[in-house]
Amino acid sequence: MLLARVAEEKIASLYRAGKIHGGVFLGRGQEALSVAAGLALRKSDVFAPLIRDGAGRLAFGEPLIDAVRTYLGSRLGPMRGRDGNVHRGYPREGYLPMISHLGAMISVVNGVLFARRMKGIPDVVGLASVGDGATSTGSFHEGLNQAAVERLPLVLLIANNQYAYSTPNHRQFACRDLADKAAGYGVTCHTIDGTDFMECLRVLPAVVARAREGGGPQMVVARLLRLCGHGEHDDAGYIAPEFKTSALGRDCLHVAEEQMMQEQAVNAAELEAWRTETMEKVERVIARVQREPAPDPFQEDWRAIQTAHLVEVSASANPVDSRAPGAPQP
Amino acid sequence: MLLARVAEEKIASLYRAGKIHGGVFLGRGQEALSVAAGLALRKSDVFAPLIRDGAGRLAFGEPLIDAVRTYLGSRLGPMRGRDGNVHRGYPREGYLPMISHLGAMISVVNGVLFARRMKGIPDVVGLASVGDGATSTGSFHEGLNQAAVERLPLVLLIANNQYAYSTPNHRQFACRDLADKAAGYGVTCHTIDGTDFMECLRVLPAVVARAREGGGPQMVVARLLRLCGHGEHDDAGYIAPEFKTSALGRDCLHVAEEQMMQEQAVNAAELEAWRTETMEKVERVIARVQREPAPDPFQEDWRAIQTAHLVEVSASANPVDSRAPGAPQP
Amino acid sequence: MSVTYLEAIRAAQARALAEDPRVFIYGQDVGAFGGAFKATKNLIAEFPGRVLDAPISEDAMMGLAVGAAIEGLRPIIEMQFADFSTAGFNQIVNQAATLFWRTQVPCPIVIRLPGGGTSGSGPFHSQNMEAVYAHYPGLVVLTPATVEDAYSLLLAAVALEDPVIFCEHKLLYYHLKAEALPNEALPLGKARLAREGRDLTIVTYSAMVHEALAVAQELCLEGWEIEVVDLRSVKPLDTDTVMASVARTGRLLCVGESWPWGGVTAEVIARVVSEGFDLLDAPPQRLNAKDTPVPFHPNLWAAHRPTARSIAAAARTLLRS
Amino acid sequence: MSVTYLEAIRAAQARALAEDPRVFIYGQDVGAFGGAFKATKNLIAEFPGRVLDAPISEDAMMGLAVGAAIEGLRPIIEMQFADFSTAGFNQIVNQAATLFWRTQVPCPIVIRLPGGGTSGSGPFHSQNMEAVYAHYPGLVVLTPATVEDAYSLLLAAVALEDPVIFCEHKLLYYHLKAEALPNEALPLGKARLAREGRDLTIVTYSAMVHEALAVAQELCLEGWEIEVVDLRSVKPLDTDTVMASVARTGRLLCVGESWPWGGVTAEVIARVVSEGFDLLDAPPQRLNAKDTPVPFHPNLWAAHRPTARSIAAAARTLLRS
Ligand SMILES: Cc1ncc(C[n+]2csc(CCOP(=O)(O)OP(=O)(O)O)c2C)c(N)n1
Ligand SMILES: Cc1ncc(C[n+]2csc(CCOP(=O)(O)OP(=O)(O)O)c2C)c(N)n1
Ligand SMILES: [Mg+2]
Ligand SMILES: [Mg+2]
Repeated sequence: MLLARVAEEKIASLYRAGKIHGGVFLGRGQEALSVAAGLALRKSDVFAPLIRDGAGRLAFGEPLIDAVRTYLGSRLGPMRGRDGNVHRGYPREGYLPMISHLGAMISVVNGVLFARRMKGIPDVVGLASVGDGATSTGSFHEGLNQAAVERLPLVLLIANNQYAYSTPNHRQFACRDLADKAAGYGVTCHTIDGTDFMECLRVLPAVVARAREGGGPQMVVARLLRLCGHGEHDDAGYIAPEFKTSALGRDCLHVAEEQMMQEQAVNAAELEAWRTETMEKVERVIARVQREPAPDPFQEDWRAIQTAHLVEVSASANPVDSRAPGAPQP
Repeated sequence: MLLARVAEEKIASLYRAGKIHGGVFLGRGQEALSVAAGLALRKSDVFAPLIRDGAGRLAFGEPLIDAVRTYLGSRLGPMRGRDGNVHRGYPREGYLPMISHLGAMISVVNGVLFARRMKGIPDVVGLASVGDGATSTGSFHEGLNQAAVERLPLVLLIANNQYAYSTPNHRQFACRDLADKAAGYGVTCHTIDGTDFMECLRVLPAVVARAREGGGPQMVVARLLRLCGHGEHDDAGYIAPEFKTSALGRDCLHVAEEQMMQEQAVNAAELEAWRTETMEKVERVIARVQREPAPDPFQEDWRAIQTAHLVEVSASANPVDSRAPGAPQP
Repeated sequence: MSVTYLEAIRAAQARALAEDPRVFIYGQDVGAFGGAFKATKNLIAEFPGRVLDAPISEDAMMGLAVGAAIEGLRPIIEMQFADFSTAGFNQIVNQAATLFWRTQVPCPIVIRLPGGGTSGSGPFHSQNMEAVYAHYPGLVVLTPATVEDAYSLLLAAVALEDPVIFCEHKLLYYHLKAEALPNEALPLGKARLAREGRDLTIVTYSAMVHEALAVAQELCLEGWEIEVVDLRSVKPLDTDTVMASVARTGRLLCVGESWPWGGVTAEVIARVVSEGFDLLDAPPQRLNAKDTPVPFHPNLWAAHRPTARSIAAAARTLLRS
Repeated sequence: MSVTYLEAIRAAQARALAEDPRVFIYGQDVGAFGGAFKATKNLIAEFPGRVLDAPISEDAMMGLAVGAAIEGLRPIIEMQFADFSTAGFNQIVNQAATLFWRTQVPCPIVIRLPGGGTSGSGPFHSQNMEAVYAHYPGLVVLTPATVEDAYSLLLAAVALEDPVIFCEHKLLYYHLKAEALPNEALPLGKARLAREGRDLTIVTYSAMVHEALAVAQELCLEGWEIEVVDLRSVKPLDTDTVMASVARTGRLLCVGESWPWGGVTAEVIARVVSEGFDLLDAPPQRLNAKDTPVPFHPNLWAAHRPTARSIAAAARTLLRS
């Protein structure tokens, strides 16, 4: 969680320094929920994180360097520069790389769970993460309904951070609470305070266990607030001040630190040491990745299908330039 | 209702005699609900019927001849042979011609209602009809949610006839009752026995009134059974015998006749007279339409856009044959 | 024994299910009902648990297929009509088609699209979607015209490691018959010389192959020898076979049942002229459906699509030019 | 004063809202936030009640637009990125595009698609969708390349009685500037001669026009005079202007940023050769993006799309052939 926050802060600062191509999307304020989700899963489970799940990815076991490589477009990263920022994963390991279209990953998780059941692999759970805005997509509806009909061990985690980009909840849905949706699919719903790390740590494993034991799809609705812009280009001026000062606006990281200190699991000095250590670790990884090779168009196979002999070698395509490509265009 | 049944029976027999191109879709067993819906609306309202709404269309004010012309492909029909069977309507009169893609009409009704509100036209209600199967579409979800967010006077009428084509409810959704979906959208739901004509006649006007008075979108779930095939090509062998003998399997037309006789609104002889009269009327209309001209490809403008000067006159299109087209292909 | 195009599709699926435990079928009404066209008739009884009715959720159907493919299974997705695949369009073009390129994990899915016009089917049960899907990188698009190809290409599609859009033509389902099914899957990506000739090449695919063959027959009586190339696969497109034919005949007419703007016919012509301009003795021509939705009424439908008659007219003009 | 391409789009919308009470804007975050790219900045304040935030429901957004159009309103729908229009695809191609043909009721909707590749945007925020929509009957597809055209074509699109796919190129949003906006809407369906020449015609559209102009400039130093045709509208496609140019130059190179199979470049070439074969002194050529999703990394992205460099290379080869 701390690692995630520090790493993301660093990436944001690289972004501000103009060292990152494309957008940067942070999970600030949502790390407690995300980490708890990642921790609740086993490595053999299925995880489909979205843009705010930097923390959950680490908790699920993603090496920090994967995130950095993807953001910086290293050729050695999981996406080898073909995709970037939050788009990364290893599908074969149950760690699904998101496409951008919201809601679309839910039924893909269903497919993995369905296949594992067909193959006789027991005890699998799949967790798909979405935001409040994604609940308005047709894909959300079809995906959750499909999981319910097939009674798949899906955990659908909805982080209601009150906004979809700039759009507040009341322009997104008209039910009192997103939890009201669960009954319409015949799935169980759990509501949690996403700013409360201990609560997240308590509830999510229980929910995952329920799914694992054959309880069918589980929906979790977490209340919280995004403590940053939609992306780092966004100053989030639209977030209502009342929210920021309300309980929703608590920084889950501070809450977690206090909770841990209260339970005397850790003291202030240790926390400070952690922070320094983490900072150094992040710096080291970034420094390493910055020395890694960028993708090289000449080494690309430019092949969108696996079956090599069906690739069209048509003169109509753009030949790779014979000189090295120039500086990135605006 | 009787008219609808008789007309549809006649069309089915024309279909069996090979006189109709394309499919024939009947509302047998659903006429009570459909008629009540059509009657509950004013002519100035908006109606988006689906395939089982032959009865509701008549009740909404569609002349019988429109249905016959569309089925028989008369050039004088509302679709002039361009579209057929259940695809007909007059959009400008609030009577929307369905496209086949299930769920897609809901948001179109929303658009009409939205526009009328923007134009300051008061007291409008829009009713969209769907089946149990259509509730699984993303369009259903997005459309209903949109109506709720905009607080539009939409009545969403769900005829749960237990099957979507051959697919039973339990392969379509996992909630106990489709009515459980309403809360997830923040809309009110009403449940009715769709085989009970009097109940339909009582509930639907009340629901429509609620929407008209600003109560926001209303959902109605009606229980009933389709008493015919999905289309007339289908013998519906998959319908569980228990259903047929249960209360759901009552023929709403018989129920209605009995109800009317009980209330002494009508006696058996009068009913018989109605039936004969209706039969004759249907025969007359069919005979008339059968003498009407078929569409003529030479008189077609083959123009998919309104703006004539933007139509491409490209040699790449298929020129209209210089002889009259031959018999329809298989 | 005689086998229809539809039976060939059913037989190919039965064989794929029998020979490969990773195969399963998912689609609306494909189970006990056997599918809207009966292309999966009895398969659920023969392969219990491997033929599943889907809710009316094309988007989720495709998403599930991608997830299953990631796990190494080989889903066959039946769209009830090609036209309804638009409801699953996003998952097809953005999820299935991009998976391999993004992650190097193959995405073996066959998406069966019963498409093409038939009399009385109207704008939403008649569409030809090959051009739309072929535009996207990452998809293979097959368009069998014969019973034998329906069988072999479907087997080859299921065996392929990539997502395949399998365009079946409904007009051929019941009427087209063959004596027997071939034994082997067909190598993908190769066009077929459906008829040899030396005066003009007609390049086409799917149901239009039969119209073209009828034209070749008819013009034969007038002394012309028409060569007919059946593309079989529109992506990849076998440019070599097309070019070889044009090299023989010097004249090219491309025929497609789809809409005129930017479809298979444009692609074929663009390739031929940029690579084989000098082979041509006359300007290449094309014939497509009209640029409107597909009409319901048989009179209009027959005038909307190319037919043997309009193809013959175009061929005669081209032969004389 | 200087105006960017993006400001032109905002200005055109402001003017449309001001002049026509039937116009409204609906899209995600278009209200107080002013849209992901700020193309609707402040419009909600200037036109209260007529600029509305939509839920993340592209399908329902498009359905609502069709309903409103039926009632005589003129919706402008902003898709947050062109790529997300796939989620509303069905309503666009089957509902909006077919309405007029089915019912004779016009369907005046403008669907704004911020599209095209930019560095670091990756496979799902970079797509060019003009070819997919142009294939469907019933849609008009516009692709403005200049600030002036962005303004005039958008005004003309809003005034049109038919559904328009308005392809904006994100790469041009901030960098392309003009001194002033034109006063009038532009007649639709006419291509523009962006530069005159006599040795070779480059036909292109949207952002590639600027690459083509750079090439013309560069080759000018080598003594070649390149004519550049900016299509402006890819459907309808102004074949006459293209043919007239080819008649002057005898050589044709078509350039598109989209994928190679079956796009604008294939359509242009197919038309030119079937109607103007004899005008050509050399085989017409085309250049498109590579047949993979659009890559995220700038190195890969720059090699994926045609650039001035690769266009110049193709032009030189063609000039010498
Ligand atoms: C289908 C689709 N439409 C639009 C977008 C553009 N978009 C990206 S993120 C976003 C807001 C998402 O809000 P929410 O689901 O609440 O997640 P959050 O960002 O708040 O975590 C939007 C509209 C998209 N990715 N997919
Ligand atoms: C998006 C979409 N997918 C598939 C179909 C094919 N189809 C037509 S009717 C039907 C069954 C509809 O069932 P239901 O909604 O319950 O209505 P009913 O026929 O029972 O009245 C199906 C699958 C369609 N029309 N649209
Ligand atoms: Mg949110
Ligand atoms: Mg039903």
